[in-house]
Amino acid sequence: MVYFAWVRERIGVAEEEVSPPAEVATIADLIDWLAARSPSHAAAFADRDRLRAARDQVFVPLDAPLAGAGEIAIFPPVTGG
Amino acid sequence: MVYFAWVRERIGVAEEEVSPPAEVATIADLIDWLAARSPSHAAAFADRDRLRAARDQVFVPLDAPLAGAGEIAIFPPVTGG
Amino acid sequence: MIRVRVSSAPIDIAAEMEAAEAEEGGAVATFTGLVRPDDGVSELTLEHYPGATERALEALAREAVARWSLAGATIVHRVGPMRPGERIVFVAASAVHRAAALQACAFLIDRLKTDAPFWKRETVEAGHRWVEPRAADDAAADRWRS
Amino acid sequence: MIRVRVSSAPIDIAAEMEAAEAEEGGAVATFTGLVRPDDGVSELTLEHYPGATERALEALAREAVARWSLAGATIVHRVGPMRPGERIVFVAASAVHRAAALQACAFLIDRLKTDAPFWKRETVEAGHRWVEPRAADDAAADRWRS
Repeated sequence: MVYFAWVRERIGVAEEEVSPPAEVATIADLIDWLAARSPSHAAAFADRDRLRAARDQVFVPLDAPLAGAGEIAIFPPVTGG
Repeated sequence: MVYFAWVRERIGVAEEEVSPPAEVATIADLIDWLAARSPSHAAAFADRDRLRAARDQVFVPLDAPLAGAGEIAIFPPVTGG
Repeated sequence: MIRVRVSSAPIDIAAEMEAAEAEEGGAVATFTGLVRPDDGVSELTLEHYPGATERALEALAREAVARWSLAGATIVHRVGPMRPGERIVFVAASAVHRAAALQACAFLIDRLKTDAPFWKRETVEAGHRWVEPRAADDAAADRWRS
Repeated sequence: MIRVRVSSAPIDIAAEMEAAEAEEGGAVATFTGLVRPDDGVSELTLEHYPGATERALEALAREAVARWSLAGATIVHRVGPMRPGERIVFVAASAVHRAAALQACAFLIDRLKTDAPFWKRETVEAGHRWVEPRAADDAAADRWRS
């Protein structure tokens, strides 16, 4: 997992290794599973509408399957440029 | 009178003083009057659709009145930029 | 602020950009037109109508500033002979938001093509020829009139 | 040619312009975004997603080149801390005709705002705050999808 911006700040780490159980099939499932594990994850993921994701560095919707991805990123809507 | 681009080249001078008679009321009249005075003016003004004009440095249509202007310019459509 | 200049000196992009960026904007859009090295043209000469040119460019810059509430507008046009690769024209629009800067920049160059008294003459092997106006330029300028 | 760079070094406009002008185009449109000195912001910090950012910018530049037959596309984005007046982003599009350069330039900056993983954090007297996305940015990016 990699986190950016205020998601990273609320969780308190920029990256972490996780091993979710088999029933965690989508990125949304993964977010639910992480939020149940710690208050800081729960705080970071409280407002699901303000979260975006990337799977192996490519933007995907939250309902995208994990599909054996090596790297999942969770972050707020982007504000560059 | 001031001339630019191929209008200037065909007439052979960049500027000239003219004193048209009172019945020359518009820029188009002035062009007709000049074309009748010399072959080089006639050649420069042969294709009326390709002529543009300015009166005292402001673009005007060919049928604009002379209105006592100090400087009339005749030139081709512009091609800057 | 409005910056308009017609000069036979090469256009100094770095200096012009610095001035455009110094405006209280945050967004700067620019357009640069260069002499293209096509058709065997060895030299391009820009003729203009001194006095009337500056007046036309200033009116254009002022219209852009009013229409898009710009922080600044720049029009620099070179005249005289120039070689392939050299800059003919540089326009810049500075604004608080990018949409205003981008639109005003397109407006400035589109309208300059039809509203300012410049004429291009190409030097080719056989002599020289005057560049003909393009219908596309009239159409591009017309879309800003409404 | 495509030039994409993400760096914490200040953006060198003169060098980027020179590269964009060296393309076989004749028309170069650019957009520069600067840190605005408003709202009492003393510093702006750009965070990004290394690897994914470059991939997103390259995809964007490639799409612009294909869509408008560009001679070249440049996207340079600064990351890390920067002060009011400094450049955040520079994009350039080089083409044979100005309409292509102007449209591609607007496309590049509009889509960059929504498609590339950058996040802005403002340092203010009370601490810092993350910049919220603007609905206008989504609308601007959407107009290029069709």
